[in-house]
Amino acid sequence: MRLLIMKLILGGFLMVFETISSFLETLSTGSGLWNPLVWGVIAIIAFFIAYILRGFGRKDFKSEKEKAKVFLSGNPELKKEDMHLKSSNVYWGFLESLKWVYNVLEKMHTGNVSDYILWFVVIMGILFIIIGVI
Amino acid sequence: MSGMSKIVKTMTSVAFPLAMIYGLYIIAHGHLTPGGGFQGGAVVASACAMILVSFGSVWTVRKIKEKNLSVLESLGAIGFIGLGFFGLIFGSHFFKNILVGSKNIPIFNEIGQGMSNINTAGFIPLMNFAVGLKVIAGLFAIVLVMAYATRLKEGK
Amino acid sequence: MLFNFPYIAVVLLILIGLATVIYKRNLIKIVIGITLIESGVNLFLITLAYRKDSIAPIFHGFTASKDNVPFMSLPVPHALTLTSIVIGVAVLALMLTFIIHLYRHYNTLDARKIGREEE
Amino acid sequence: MNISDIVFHSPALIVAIPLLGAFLTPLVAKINDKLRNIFAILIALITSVLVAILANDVFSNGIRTYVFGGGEPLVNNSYAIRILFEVDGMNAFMAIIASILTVVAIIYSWTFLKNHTGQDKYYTLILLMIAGMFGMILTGDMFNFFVFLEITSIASCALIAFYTNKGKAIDAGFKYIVISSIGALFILFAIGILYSQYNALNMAVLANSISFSFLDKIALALLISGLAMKAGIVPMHMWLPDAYGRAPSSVTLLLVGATQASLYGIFRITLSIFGKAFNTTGTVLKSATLTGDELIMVSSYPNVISIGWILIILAILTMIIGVLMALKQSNLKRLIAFAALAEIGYMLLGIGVRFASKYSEIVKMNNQEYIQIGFHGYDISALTGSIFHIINDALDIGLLFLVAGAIYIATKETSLNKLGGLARNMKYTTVFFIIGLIAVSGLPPMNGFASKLIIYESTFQLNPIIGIIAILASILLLAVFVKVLHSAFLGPKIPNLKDVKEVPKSMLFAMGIIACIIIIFGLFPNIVIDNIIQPAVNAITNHEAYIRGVFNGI
Repeated sequence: MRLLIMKLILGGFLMVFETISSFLETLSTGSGLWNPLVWGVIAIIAFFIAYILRGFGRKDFKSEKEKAKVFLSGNPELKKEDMHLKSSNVYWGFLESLKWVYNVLEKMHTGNVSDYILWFVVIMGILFIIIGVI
Repeated sequence: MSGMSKIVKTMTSVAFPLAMIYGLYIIAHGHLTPGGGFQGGAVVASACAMILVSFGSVWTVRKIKEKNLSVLESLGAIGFIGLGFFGLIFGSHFFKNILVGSKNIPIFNEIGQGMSNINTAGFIPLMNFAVGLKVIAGLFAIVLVMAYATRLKEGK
Repeated sequence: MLFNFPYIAVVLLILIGLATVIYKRNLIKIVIGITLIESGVNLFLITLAYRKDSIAPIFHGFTASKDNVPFMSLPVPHALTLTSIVIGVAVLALMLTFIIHLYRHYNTLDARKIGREEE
Repeated sequence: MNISDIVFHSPALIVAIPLLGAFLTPLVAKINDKLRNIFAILIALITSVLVAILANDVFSNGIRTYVFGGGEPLVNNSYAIRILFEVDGMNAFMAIIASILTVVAIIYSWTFLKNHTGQDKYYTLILLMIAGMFGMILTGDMFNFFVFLEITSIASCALIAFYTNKGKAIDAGFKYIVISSIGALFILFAIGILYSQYNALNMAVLANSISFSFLDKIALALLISGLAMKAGIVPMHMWLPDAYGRAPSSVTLLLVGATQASLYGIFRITLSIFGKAFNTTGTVLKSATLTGDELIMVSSYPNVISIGWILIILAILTMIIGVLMALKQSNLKRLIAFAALAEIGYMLLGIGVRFASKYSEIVKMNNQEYIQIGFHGYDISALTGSIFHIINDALDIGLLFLVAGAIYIATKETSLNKLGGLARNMKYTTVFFIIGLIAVSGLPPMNGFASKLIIYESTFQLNPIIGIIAILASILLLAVFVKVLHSAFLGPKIPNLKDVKEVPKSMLFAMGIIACIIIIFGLFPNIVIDNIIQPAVNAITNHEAYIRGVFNGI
C-alpha cells in the first residue's frame, strides 16, 4: 500500500517534470533552447526588480530646480525644434573612424551598370575555378 | 515623322494586304508547317509597322487607339489561358488537348483533305490564333507608342 | 573539328557581348551587347538540335518503315530557342522604352551621367 | 468539382488564376476603378487559399506532381518531354511566403497608389509578377523555371519604374533589366549545357541522371552565379538598393519575394539537381577495383566543402557590406534595402555552413579501408535556420518597407534628414516600426531571434569567428534601425511636419497582418518549425524522394 502511494507520488512528480521540460523546450537548437514565454516571464520579473530598485531613490529630487536644467558648456539652450539630431550626424564618430572602409565601399558603388556586370563576370570566373578545377 | 512620299504610301497600301495574308497563313498553319502564333503575328505586326512608317505616327495614332490594341492583347491572352481552363474543366488536366482527333470544330473540318487536313491538332490552332492576336496587338502597340513618343521629342 | 565551329562562334558571340556590355558606356550599345549574348545562347541551343543529315521536325508523310526515314533534328531546343526569342523581344522592347524615357529626363545616353542628380 | 479535385489541380491553378486575372484586369478596369481593386484582391485571396490547401496536402501526404496536358510524367518511362510542376515541402513553404506577400501587397496598394495614373497597368503587371513568382517556386522543369524567371523580372522591371516622372526610378528599372536579362541568359546557357548531356529539362530526371562531368560543373557555376546575381549577393548586389529604393513600397514587398525565389533556385539546384554530390552520405569501399556509381561518388563530385566556403565568404561579405552601407544611408528606403541585403547574407550563410560541414575520411573496418562521407551534426540545424530565416526576412523587411511607404505617403519625404517626431502623430505606424525593428535585428522575443539563434549556434560550431561576425552584423543592424527610430519617429515635432496625419486604414491593415504574423511566429517558433520548416528541410535534403516524385514506382 505504502509502495503504491510512493509510486503514485513519484509518477506524479515525473509527469509534472515532463510537462515542465516539454514546455521549456519549445525550440531546441541542438545545443541550447529558447522559449519566448519563459523569456517574457523573466523579463517581467526583471522589470519588477528594477521598479523596486527605483523605489530606493531619493524622494526629495525636484526636476524644476536648477540642477535639472540643460547645460551646453555655457552656450544658450537651443529651441526644441533645432535640438533634433539629424540622421546623417548620428554615428558620426563611427563613420569617421572607419573612413578608409567607406572610401573603398564608395568606390565600389559606382552606379554604372557595366561595373555591375564586371563584378558578375569576376564572381563567375572564381566559381569556374573553384567548381571546375578544384 | 509625318509620312513619306505618295509613292511609298501607295506601295504600302498594295503590299499591306499581301503581308497580312501571309502572316495569317503562317498563324493558321502553325501546327502543320514551321511557324505559329508568334511568327505569323510578328509578320502581321511588321506589316502594321510598315503602315506606321509610311503614313507617319500621327496619322496612325489618329486611326488606331493604343487602348483598343491593349484590349485586343488582353483578349488574346485570355483566349490562350481560357483554352487551358477549357481542358481543365472538360478534360482531366490544365492544357489538356481534348479536341484532338475529334471533329468538333465547325469550320476547320472542311479545310484540306487527308494529310493536309487542318483540323489535326485540336486546341493548338486555336491557341495559335490567340497567341497571334496577342502578338499582333502587343508588337504593334509597342512600335506605335515608341514612334509616337520619339516624335514628341523631335517636335521640341 | 568542323562540328565545333558553331560552339566557337557561340563562345565568341557571348564574349563579344560581355565585352560590349562592360566597356561601352552608351546605353544603346549596352542593349546591343545583351542582344549579342542572347543570339549566342540561341545559336548554342540551335546547334544542340542539329544532327547530321537531319530534316526539320515537322509532320511529314513518311510511313513507319525505318530504313528510308531521315533523322529529325531535335524539336525541343527549337522550342526553347523560339521561347527565348519571344522573351528577348519583350526584354528588348522594355529596355528601349526605358532608354527613351531616360533620354527625355537627362538628354544624354551616357551611362556615367544618368541617375547622378541629388534628391 | 469537389475538394480533392481542387487539391489535384491546385498547382496549375495557383499560376493560372493570377495569369488570367492579370489579363482580365484591363477589361474589368473599363467598368470601374473600385471594382478593379476588389477584383485584384479577390484574385490574390483565391490564390492564397489554393496555396494553403496545397501546402496542407503536401505537408501531410508528400510530393505532388501535376503534368500539364495530362498523361504520365514520363513517356515510355524514359523520356521526360512533358512540362510538370513538382511540389514538395520546400516549394509549398516558399509558396506560403509568396502568398502572404501577395495579399499584403495588393491590400496595401489600394490607398498607397490613390490618385496615380496608370493603375490598370500596375495591377496587370503586379498580377503577372505574382504568377511568375509562383511559377518559379512551383515548377519542376528547368526551362519553365527560366521562363517564369523572365516573366517575373520583366514585370518587376516595369513596376520598379512606376514613378516615370523620376529619372532615378527609370534608371533603377533599366539597371535591373540589364542585370536580370544577362543573369537569365547565363542560366539559359547552363540549361542548354545540361540538356545537351541528358536530353532532359525535368529537374527530377536531371537529378537522377547527373554524372558530374566537367560540363556539369561549368553549368553549376553558371547557375549559381546567375541566380546569386538575381538574389543580390555581394559583390553583385548593386542593383538591389537602387531597385528596392526607387520602387513603390508595395512593389518592393513583392521584389523581396522575387529575390527569395531566386535564392530558392540556388537551394533547389544545389540540393536537388546536384543533390547526389550535396546530399549523399555513406561509406564506400576504398580499393583499386571501384566500379560504376561508387567510382563516381568518390572521384568526380565537385568539391562541396570549397563551394560551401566560397558561399560562406560571399555571405559574410553580404552581411558586412550590407550593414556598413546601411549605416551611412540617409534615404530611408535605400537604408532598408541595404539592411535587406544583410539579411540575405544570413540565409546564404546557413546553406554555406551545410556544404562546408561535409567531410570525407578513411576508416578501417574488417581489415579493409572505407571512405566515409557524411555531414557533421550541425548541418541540418544550419539549414533549418537558413530556411526559417527566409520567411522571417520576408516578413520583417516587408513590414519595414511598408512602414517606409507609409511615412512617404504621410509626409512626402524620403530623406531621413528632414524627418522627426513622427511618433507624436502616427502612433500605429510607430508601433509597427518598433515591431519590425525588434524582429529584423534579431532581438527576443520576435521571430528574427529564433532563426538567427539557430544560425549563430550552428555557425559557431563550424568556426567561431564566423558566428561572431554574424552576431556583430546583427548588432550593427540594430544600430541602423535605432538610428531610423531616433531620427524619424522620436524627437520634437519638426515645424513643417506639424499636421502629419496617420495613414489610411487599409495600409494600417496590411501592416497589421504582417505584424501579427511576426508576433505569432516569435512567440511560438516551435509550432512553426515543426509544421512548416521541418517538412521543407526534410524535402530539400532528400533528393531521392524528389526523384521518386517523377519516377513513380520505378
